[in-house]
Amino acid sequence: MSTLSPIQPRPIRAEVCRVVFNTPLHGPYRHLAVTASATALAAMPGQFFQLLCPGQGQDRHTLRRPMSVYRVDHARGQLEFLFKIVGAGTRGLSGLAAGDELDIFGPLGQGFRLNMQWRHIVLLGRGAGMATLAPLAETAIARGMKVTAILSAARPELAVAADHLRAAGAEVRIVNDADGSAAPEWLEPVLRQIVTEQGVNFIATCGSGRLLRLVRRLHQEFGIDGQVALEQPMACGIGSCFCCVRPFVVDGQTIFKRVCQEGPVFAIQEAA
Amino acid sequence: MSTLSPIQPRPIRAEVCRVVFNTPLHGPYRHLAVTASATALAAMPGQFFQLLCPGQGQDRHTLRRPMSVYRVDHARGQLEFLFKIVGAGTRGLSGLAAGDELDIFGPLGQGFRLNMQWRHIVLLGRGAGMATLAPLAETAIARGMKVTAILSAARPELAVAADHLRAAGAEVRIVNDADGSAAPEWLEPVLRQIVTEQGVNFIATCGSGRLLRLVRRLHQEFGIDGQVALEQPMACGIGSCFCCVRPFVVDGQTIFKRVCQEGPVFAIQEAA
Amino acid sequence: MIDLTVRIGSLILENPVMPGSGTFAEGMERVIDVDRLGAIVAKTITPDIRHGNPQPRLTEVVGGMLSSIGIPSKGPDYFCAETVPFYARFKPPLIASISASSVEAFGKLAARLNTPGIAAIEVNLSCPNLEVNGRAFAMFPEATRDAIRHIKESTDRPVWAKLTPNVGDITEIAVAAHEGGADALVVANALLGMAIDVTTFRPKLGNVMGGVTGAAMKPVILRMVYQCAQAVPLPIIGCGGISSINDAVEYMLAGATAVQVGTANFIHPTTMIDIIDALPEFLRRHGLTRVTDLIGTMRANEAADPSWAAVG
Amino acid sequence: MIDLTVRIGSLILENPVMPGSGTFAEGMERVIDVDRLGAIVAKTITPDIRHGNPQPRLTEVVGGMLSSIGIPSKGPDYFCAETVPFYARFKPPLIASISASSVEAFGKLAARLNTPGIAAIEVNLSCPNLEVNGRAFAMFPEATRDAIRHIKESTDRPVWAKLTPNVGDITEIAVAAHEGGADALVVANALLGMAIDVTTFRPKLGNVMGGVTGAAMKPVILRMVYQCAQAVPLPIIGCGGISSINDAVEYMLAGATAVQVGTANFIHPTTMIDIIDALPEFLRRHGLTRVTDLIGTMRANEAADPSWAAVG
Ligand SMILES: Cc1cc2nc3c(=O)[nH]c(=O)nc-3n(C[C@H](O)[C@H](O)[C@H](O)COP(=O)(O)OP(=O)(O)OC[C@H]3O[C@@H](n4cnc5c(N)ncnc54)[C@H](O)[C@@H]3O)c2cc1C
Ligand SMILES: Cc1cc2nc3c(=O)[nH]c(=O)nc-3n(C[C@H](O)[C@H](O)[C@H](O)COP(=O)(O)OP(=O)(O)OC[C@H]3O[C@@H](n4cnc5c(N)ncnc54)[C@H](O)[C@@H]3O)c2cc1C
Ligand SMILES: Cc1cc2nc3c(=O)[nH]c(=O)nc-3n(C[C@H](O)[C@H](O)[C@H](O)COP(=O)(O)O)c2cc1C
Ligand SMILES: Cc1cc2nc3c(=O)[nH]c(=O)nc-3n(C[C@H](O)[C@H](O)[C@H](O)COP(=O)(O)O)c2cc1C
Ligand code: FES
Ligand code: FES
Repeated sequence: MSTLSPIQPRPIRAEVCRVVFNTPLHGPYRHLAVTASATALAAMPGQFFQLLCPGQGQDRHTLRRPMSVYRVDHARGQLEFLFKIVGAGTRGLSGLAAGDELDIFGPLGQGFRLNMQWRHIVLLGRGAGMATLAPLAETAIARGMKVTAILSAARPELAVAADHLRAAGAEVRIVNDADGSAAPEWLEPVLRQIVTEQGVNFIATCGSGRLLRLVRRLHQEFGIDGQVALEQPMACGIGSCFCCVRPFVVDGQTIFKRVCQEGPVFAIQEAA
Repeated sequence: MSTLSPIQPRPIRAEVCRVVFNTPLHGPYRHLAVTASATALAAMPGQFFQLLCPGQGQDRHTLRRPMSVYRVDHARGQLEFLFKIVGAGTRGLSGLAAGDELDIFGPLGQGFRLNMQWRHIVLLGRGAGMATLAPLAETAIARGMKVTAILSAARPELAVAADHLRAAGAEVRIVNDADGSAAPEWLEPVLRQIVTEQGVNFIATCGSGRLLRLVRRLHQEFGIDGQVALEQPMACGIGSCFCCVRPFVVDGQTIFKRVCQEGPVFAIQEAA
Repeated sequence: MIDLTVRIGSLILENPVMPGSGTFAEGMERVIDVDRLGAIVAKTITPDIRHGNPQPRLTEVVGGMLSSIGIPSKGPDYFCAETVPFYARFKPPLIASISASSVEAFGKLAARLNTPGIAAIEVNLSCPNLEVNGRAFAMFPEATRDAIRHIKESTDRPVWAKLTPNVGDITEIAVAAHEGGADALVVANALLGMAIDVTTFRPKLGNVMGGVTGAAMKPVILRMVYQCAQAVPLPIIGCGGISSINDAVEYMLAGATAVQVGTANFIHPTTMIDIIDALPEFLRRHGLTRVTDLIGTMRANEAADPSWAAVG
Repeated sequence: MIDLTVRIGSLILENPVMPGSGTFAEGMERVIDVDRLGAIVAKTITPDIRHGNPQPRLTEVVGGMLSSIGIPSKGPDYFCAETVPFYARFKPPLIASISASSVEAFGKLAARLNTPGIAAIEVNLSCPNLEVNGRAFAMFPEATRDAIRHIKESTDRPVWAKLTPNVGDITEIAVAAHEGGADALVVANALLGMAIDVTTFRPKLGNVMGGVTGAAMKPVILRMVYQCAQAVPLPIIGCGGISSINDAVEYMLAGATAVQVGTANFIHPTTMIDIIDALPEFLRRHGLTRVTDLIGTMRANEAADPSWAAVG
């Protein structure tokens, strides 16, 4: 760079890491850790990396796959991901063993914005979406906030990151489709009760359009701040290609924003 | 098939086999065994299979890779290959572990034609070319012939299949570039001596144009039968695509023959 | 009951799956049950006897292969005396593929093939038109129309026009083939490509340029099939990178009535049979009973909004 | 000393490696040392402000990607006020890329960009010519010639004509661009393709069709670069599937003077720097001292006879 820009943005790197562990969790979920550079370890909750997933057998894929930071273990210099096996890329990831190499590119995107005044925040995530919210719990608790995490899943045993969140000090509630507790009719009253009884400053959500709409209603009704982490198929992950745009309503106008660059975390009021 | 053809040609199959072992040998060589069907185990010396080599890491290849039958272990129902790692396909092969799957297509091509009257045959192979000749030793010895195998390599320790050939009962001689013994000036007199002193009915060769020309000279001079196993990049392996043709001189005319179909083994006099 | 039959003009096929010309030959009956194919398409023959292109003829490229075979041909006499009787043992109709360097020669060759055992003639229009500019017939609407018209006048067999993808607007050529009287279109032959060895600075093919085929070309050829299906009322046989039931269905959704499998035959020799085996189950899963229910039924106005989007 | 400089008309580049338009944007300076690039090519802008195509805009295909972005553009005012000053911080010359729907509009847009900080204008001729038939300018020699000529009359910047590969004979278009006064050719943009979701029967792209880019297209575009290099005396910038030093060299051997990297930037963000880093060593290994020694030096008449052939 010829001259320095006023506020030096943080660097972003593609680096080849070593896998420390890649542990099968329940169902299709895996917990992956790699050793990473200080650049990568500077990742904030809600940011993500583009992983160069290895090929496996006859699977052929070309592009990187976006994966949220699940945890930064500064003591060990490790970056952790929690992912669900859904297709070629994540199948390839699932084949990685300790000692293997993994090329990661990041940290990318805008993470969650926490207000230090907040006292109680709610994390409302469905499926692998909870992996994106989980690091927020650690950060918020470290800053003295109370964290309630509501994990939505098809069946209770498929809820993601429950133990991790409990260990971090969050109050964990699991709702599921099997007993109907994840349905909006059930979930909305529960959430309203928490809001009115405990007071909630902020709700973060990820992984479901229904949850997003629920958080927006609570935002509109109670003025609770809300942020949502969105997903979109990505090519570059860094704002170059405009593949990952989604429509957003800003001042009554629909405009396209890049999920990888202006997001993946957006204020609840603008996510259309 | 609607009606049967008079002589039913043997069937050819693509089948998914299990790897039994895949042992690193010296240098870039590997010894691979898979369990296979009776169709595959019917492979004759000089025939080959098209292997669907798995991808590895960022390697991407599309086509199968031709590999000669190194050994058929009828007792164990195993098919063995001996290969050299040279590129993406063989790199992928080298990553296979016991229990992994490997899709093999064959047996393909025309193998060596042994005359039951022969008493002494010489195998003259360079590098991995010896893998193609090796099964001939077992067959010939089983039929009471004497087998002399001359293994040519860059360095003596890189000679292929020496132990295997000795165990099969062949007389093994190793020549190499390091001490000059593989050079035609040295090798030709040695071979002539074997021919004149021991009598040789047949020479099979593979893996080097210089060896081919040497065998052709001996054929022309002494009338010794000779056959050569040729190689050519292949797509189909079964005569459909005409990718693998080479020029041959038949009745003074140059014509193209398919290495996979009319070969890979050809009479020494026609290989141009 | 699932009905796999399709109709290509006057010809009814048991199912829509057949090999691409030049990717299937005598010997494959040792590998697959040839009787199960929708049709057998023979390797292209020329009026003369040809050796084909110099070596090397093959190199691998990402997602496919690059080859330059140059249509070795033993000519029509050998074809009628050997190839036709060979395939007469099998149930599927035999499609002869022909190539020539002038309209005249095309007509003569087609006439020569008016023999029993040949169900239709596929015209490989990717060959150079030596009378005009030495470039492929199917790069030009007039040359395409003239060749097809003349062939139609020379034979009473159905005539399939096999187009080249090396054009700007494939629909112009499709329309010309239709005007010339083609009974069906085969879309398409190989895209022209090349590769250079950066160690030796030499071209990787003896002929310098060759055809790129295989999975990598599928999106491009699929688009052409879709465009042709909008432009002409002819049955279209899709051909380019098909290697699975999903690929075959994708082509039919785009408007193909049948499909040809090329390069995939080299990689998985049972590809065609696998597709035929999988079709009934695919149709059942979608509540369909006839394979023809797939033809051209892409829901063009409803692009897939990724179902997993967090915002519904 | 190894000399990596190349000359594109009047413009001298420190090295022959630059991004393809639309595959590089503000933000990449956080990843790579932008000062090391041969040039910076900006995303195409249009005269008007555009949102681009509907979603989904992306799907993966074998060996590449299929995308349909539709040139979202904030227009020339934003470009001159924000983008040009942003890149002014960096050493490499900035190439503006423009698109318009008429010859007139092309000229106006080029004139609007006669501002310091823009070293050359790349003309994206893949956009629809709304005055004529709504098809890409670069599918037609006349439209190409007219657009380039008018742009040349409207600016004193060097003008690069970026061609589309969706043509039958790319050399006709190359010749037309040359006649129009182009200072260089960029060969080429993306091949048009499509993909269908066989579960939902919907097109995978909101726009139904899109551009296929990445490694899978390399053999096809490389062939076009070779053909253009034979046909016109202009410097050619090769662009299509380049992802390594070997790919870059392959293009230069075929006749390219410089190369653009597109899709590979998304997969390995350091691809361009890696190529620049590897070039000196590659040249040294081949006993060459200037990168220009590679241009068009494929030994066309000596096809690689596989060196490992058993018969020498
Ligand atoms: C910013 C961002 C952060 C993400 N963080 C995480 C994370 O922390 N953990 C995690 O498990 N996933 C996460 N994802 C989703 C993850 O990127 C995808 O699951 C992955 O790219 C799928 O790749 P694949 O090759 O395995 O599947 P593909 O072969 O690409 O797709 C296979 C099937 O899965 C579907 N699919 C693709 N993406 C998703 C998705 N996001 N969710 C559900 N189905 C999908 C496809 O439509 C297709 O049907 C994130 C996505 C984004 C954009
Ligand atoms: C009928 C037949 C039988 C064969 N039997 C054997 C066998 O028993 N054991 C064995 O090791 N090999 C054998 N080969 C050679 C083997 O097929 C090739 O080595 C293999 O295809 C290389 O694939 P790859 O993807 O690893 O290398 P590629 O990526 O295809 O090539 C890598 C490099 O190796 C070179 N190369 C390719 N093929 C060969 C070759 N045949 N010899 C030397 N260099 C080559 C290429 O030119 C390139 O430079 C046989 C070949 C044929 C045609
Ligand atoms: C080795 C080879 C030989 C071919 N020979 C012919 C031919 O003789 N006539 C013809 O019309 N097409 C020929 N083709 C083209 C195929 O029929 C088919 O159109 C092309 O390969 C695209 O299909 P694919 O992607 O499934 O391979 C040949 C293709 C290959 C790979
Ligand atoms: C996401 C994306 C956006 C693109 N946008 C433009 C563009 O705005 N203008 C343009 O001329 N080319 C555009 N291109 C084409 C590239 O510049 C390049 O010509 C093409 O991708 C082929 O190169 P590749 O195979 O290296 O990707 C775009 C390509 C991609 C993949
Ligand atoms: S993925 Fe490229 S702009 Fe977002
Ligand atoms: S490899 Fe296809 S004919 Fe020999």
